[in-house]
Amino acid sequence: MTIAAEKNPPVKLPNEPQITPQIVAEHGLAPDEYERLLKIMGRTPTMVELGIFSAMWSEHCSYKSSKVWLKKLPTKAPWVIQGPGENAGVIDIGDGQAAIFKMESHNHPSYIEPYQGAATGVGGILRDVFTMGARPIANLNALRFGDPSHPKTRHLVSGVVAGIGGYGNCMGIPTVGGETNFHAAYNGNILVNAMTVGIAPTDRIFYAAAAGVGNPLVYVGSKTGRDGIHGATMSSTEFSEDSESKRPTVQVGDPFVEKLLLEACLELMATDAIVAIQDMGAAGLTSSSFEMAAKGGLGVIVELDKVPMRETGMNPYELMLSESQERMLIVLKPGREELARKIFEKWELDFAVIGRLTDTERMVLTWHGDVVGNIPIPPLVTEAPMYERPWTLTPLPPVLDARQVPAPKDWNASLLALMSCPDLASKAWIWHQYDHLIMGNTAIRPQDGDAALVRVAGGQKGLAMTSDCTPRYVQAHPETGGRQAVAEAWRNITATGATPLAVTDNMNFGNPQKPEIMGQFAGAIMGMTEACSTLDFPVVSGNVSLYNETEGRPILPTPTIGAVGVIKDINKAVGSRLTQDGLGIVLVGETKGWLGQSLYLREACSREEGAPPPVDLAIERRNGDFVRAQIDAGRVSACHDLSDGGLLVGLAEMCIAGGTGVDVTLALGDVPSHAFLYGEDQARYLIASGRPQEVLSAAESAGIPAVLLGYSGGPSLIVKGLVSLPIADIRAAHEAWLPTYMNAVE
Amino acid sequence: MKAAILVFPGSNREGDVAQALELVTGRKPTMVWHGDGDFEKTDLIVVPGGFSYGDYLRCGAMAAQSPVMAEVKRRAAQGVPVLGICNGFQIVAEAGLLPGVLMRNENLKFVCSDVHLKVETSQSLFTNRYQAGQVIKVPVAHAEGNYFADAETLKRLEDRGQIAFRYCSPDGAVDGTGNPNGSINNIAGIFNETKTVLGLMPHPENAIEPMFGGTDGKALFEGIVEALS
Amino acid sequence: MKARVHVTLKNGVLDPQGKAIGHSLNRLGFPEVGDVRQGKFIELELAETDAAKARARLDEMCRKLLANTVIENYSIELVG
Amino acid sequence: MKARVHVTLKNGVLDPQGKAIGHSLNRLGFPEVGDVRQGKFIELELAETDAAKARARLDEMCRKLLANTVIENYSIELVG
Ligand SMILES: Nc1ncnc2c1ncn2[C@@H]1O[C@H](COP(=O)(O)OP(=O)(O)O)[C@@H](O)[C@H]1O
Ligand SMILES: [Mg+2]
Repeated sequence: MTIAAEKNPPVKLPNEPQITPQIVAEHGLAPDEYERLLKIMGRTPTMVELGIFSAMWSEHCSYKSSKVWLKKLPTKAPWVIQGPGENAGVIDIGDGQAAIFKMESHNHPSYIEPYQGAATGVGGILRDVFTMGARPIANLNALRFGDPSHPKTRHLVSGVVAGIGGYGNCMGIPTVGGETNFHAAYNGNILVNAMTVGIAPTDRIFYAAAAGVGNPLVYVGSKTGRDGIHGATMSSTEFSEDSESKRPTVQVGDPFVEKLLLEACLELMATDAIVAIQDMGAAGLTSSSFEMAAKGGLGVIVELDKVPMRETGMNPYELMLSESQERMLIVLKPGREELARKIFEKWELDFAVIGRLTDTERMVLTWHGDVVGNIPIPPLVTEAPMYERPWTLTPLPPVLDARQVPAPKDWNASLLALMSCPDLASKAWIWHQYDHLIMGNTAIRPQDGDAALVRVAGGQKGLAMTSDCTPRYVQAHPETGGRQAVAEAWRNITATGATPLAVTDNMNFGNPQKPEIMGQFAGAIMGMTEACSTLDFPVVSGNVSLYNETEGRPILPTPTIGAVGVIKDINKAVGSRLTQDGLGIVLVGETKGWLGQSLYLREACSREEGAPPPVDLAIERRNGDFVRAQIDAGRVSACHDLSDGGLLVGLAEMCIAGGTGVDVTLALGDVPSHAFLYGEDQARYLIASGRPQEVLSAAESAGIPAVLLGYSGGPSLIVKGLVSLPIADIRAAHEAWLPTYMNAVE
Repeated sequence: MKAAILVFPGSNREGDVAQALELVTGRKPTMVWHGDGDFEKTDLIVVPGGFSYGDYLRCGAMAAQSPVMAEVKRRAAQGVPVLGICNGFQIVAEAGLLPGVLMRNENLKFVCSDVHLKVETSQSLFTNRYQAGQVIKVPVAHAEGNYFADAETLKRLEDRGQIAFRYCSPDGAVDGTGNPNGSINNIAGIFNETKTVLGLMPHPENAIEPMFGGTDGKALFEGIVEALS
Repeated sequence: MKARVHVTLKNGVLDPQGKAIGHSLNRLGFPEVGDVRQGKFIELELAETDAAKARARLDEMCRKLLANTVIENYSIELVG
Repeated sequence: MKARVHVTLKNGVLDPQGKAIGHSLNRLGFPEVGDVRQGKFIELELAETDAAKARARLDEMCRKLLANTVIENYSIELVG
């Protein structure tokens, strides 16, 4: 390929259709967006060029509706090595090591084909992390399903869980945490958000920006098939000779190949051969080659006929837009091709030099020697559509007076009902299907603490990780909900004794063209921004998933927060299991008895109303820093933050996790007992301590509300005058719901 | 003691078992790539857990055909001890070093959980640090650990004392409650006739440190070291 | 009545198992093996004597449970 | 040449998948389903034109890899 040939207008392929307004519309480009394309190109595009614009300007790749808002998030801190803009965020965790992490959604594919959708979601996020040079050490997943009574829910739960396990287990990465909620708003649109955390030496982190004119562009991994090619574009049947074999297909994951790809990439990364590397995720070869060239300010020639193909008769359009899994694009240093080839062949993976870097700032695609696409790169990025969509904020609902909420008639029954409601019931049925122990570093397992805790191999350091969001709060008031999601993640890390460091987010919302939905997005971002700033908890990576609606009904706004923290000496960390008698149970933080949007209100009274509990970030910070210091001082045997279900649920969770009861007495003040026990006031923790007086006096000198409720011991959970239940009964109720539900037939 | 750990495409618990061996022996084991038909002399061969070849076709089937396994069979015949854990058990069984097969778990689901095991005998180089009848706690993590053998084979295994471990309840009852996968006779691990080959589904290598699942698996590695040095 | 059901992946859908089997066969000294696809083969005993009815019921079973029609095709055969 | 191989469990060998499928079908409203056995169905492309040779090679593939003859039977069919 000569530079002269690059100047030629592209040739049209045999059978290539005329670009009609209908084809443009099928590519999801609005008329004004197509005008913009014509201006950039100065001519009618070829099909493959149209496909590329369509992919790059899609909501998924361009963030056209969300970008203006995402810019507001705080992304900096002294420990941030790489914030948003790369495949994953990178933070410094000391000792020359970095934690690299990100969360990503696979909502729609998981609804269509739950097993493969969820599995490929895990595969995708793993690649985002190891493409930066990290060995993944943990996975988490945040799942939202529809009402359990909806006819599809059981099938979706079963497929999604099997898919996440199927992929992560085979990869040998422990899946150590996550969350699972159920709500009718997700009936037609479930959420599957997957997060991966990896570790790399700080001086061996790999980026996507290409460099070095003439350097070879290398394709590695699996062959390219017709997986996941944009459905709409396939309706142009005249484009294909054999339409049956060309129908768009569901992406199927191959975790075995991904495991080989991981090992091969890490082996190559240990040499000096790599200039830049980028996984092929959404929009496959298109977005990966584009991003590498754009970030490096270069051009690229791709010889598409050199791409390893799984099927016969594939054309340039399909090759550029395929979302086949388990593939990577690498820019090598000149002359390193053979070294790299040997590594990938050892791991039985495809390897092909498919192009090289140029200084033209153009993407030139060739097909058996002919230019079939030729696009200027900078304008496609700089002139990408960006929308300031109209937005209206959700007003704060009136505060619900606890006295307007009835107390339970039977306290014991109310606790059992809450502990076995779908949102609070044990998710052991799920996480027992995930290998959460492989690698031998899982110090806090699922259900044993507020965050998972994983040792960083070779030392005493631990990483705490969690994923959180309370969509019902976000729905009621997005700003509060955004603040709360960040605060809860921060609290969960804190409750293990670790220091929270940074956040990845997954913004799942409805149709952004509706002002009230855009307002939810805006509000959530505002709340998150405030919380991340006050808590020194920057956002380093994330993902946006919009249009989560069915028949005009949007999901609950769900800005999932994934978070990571570090503890220097893992031996100092604590879980939430109550395993000893005679420990003092100290409640840290103030209890006003906030029942608005509480689970008690929803589950016991069938009401979803009121303002969600306010989040005072200064108090969050003060109380959390206090708790962490108590853990560090060795005064704490177990710690649990209070969230869904409030104090009584928190106590019950500590008891059943450790198999030890408690006997407590409430110091109610003027708070009604049901509000005290079920209210969801924020910034609160339960601490179990062998030296409760020391904790109390430390709290007093710090000016932090703290009260000794009682002591651990015995076989029952006892709240004087109100609750008295054997731990075994609570556990039975807690553990029975999900397996019983999953084993039932509709 | 010199140990070799085999690595197949898709192995993934080789690091875990290396960590355990290193902790007990103070010495890094050698990793042997599946294509190496000839590897240096060792006192112990470990076939680790994982998903060799993705567990496709049948667990362990493709790995069992690799050059390295041909060599393992030769050495096992000479009496070199072989320890197959989880996928390693499946591979060793497919290779014919142990009788029977590992089928899909009864409920068809992957299971990762602590289980209790009853040690059937202390008369082997793998179990000499345990007492016969002792109950230990170690994790399992597999989708196909449902041991099956025909009646005749099973009788032979039982009669000759070739059962190494059985799933049991925390208080040692060998009944349905402690069986995570439907294994026949609650079998969790078996020996060959000379007790120089052990295959087991549970992961003793993930139970060697107090903070990380307890220490009940450590004695297995200590016992091997003691017997072999 | 006895029935046999074949469940196979649709054309174009990646078959990781088939791929790995093909690879292994090549390596084991069978270079003549090209593409390999793996499917399921399910044999069922049915307490039903009417062939048409049996076929209709089997079709329902396939759609409900035996096949994942998003990515798989199925075929039904009645024997004896 | 194309070949089809069926691999099925021998009589008397436990079939957890078949059992689970049968169970599920019964519960899903198919009480007429009795015993269910699940096997594998493997389709292979072969660069071999001689049927007898192909069959012999396939037999070898089955014994070496495709079936575990301790617990499984196999059958070979040549097509086109
Ligand atoms: N909600 C968000 N908050 C912060 N950063 C985001 C958010 N969404 C996306 N990003 C960042 O934008 C970049 C592109 O994201 P994405 O397209 O999802 O990555 P990929 O191409 O790896 O799938 C990433 O660096 C990601 O971290
Ligand atoms: Mg990426």
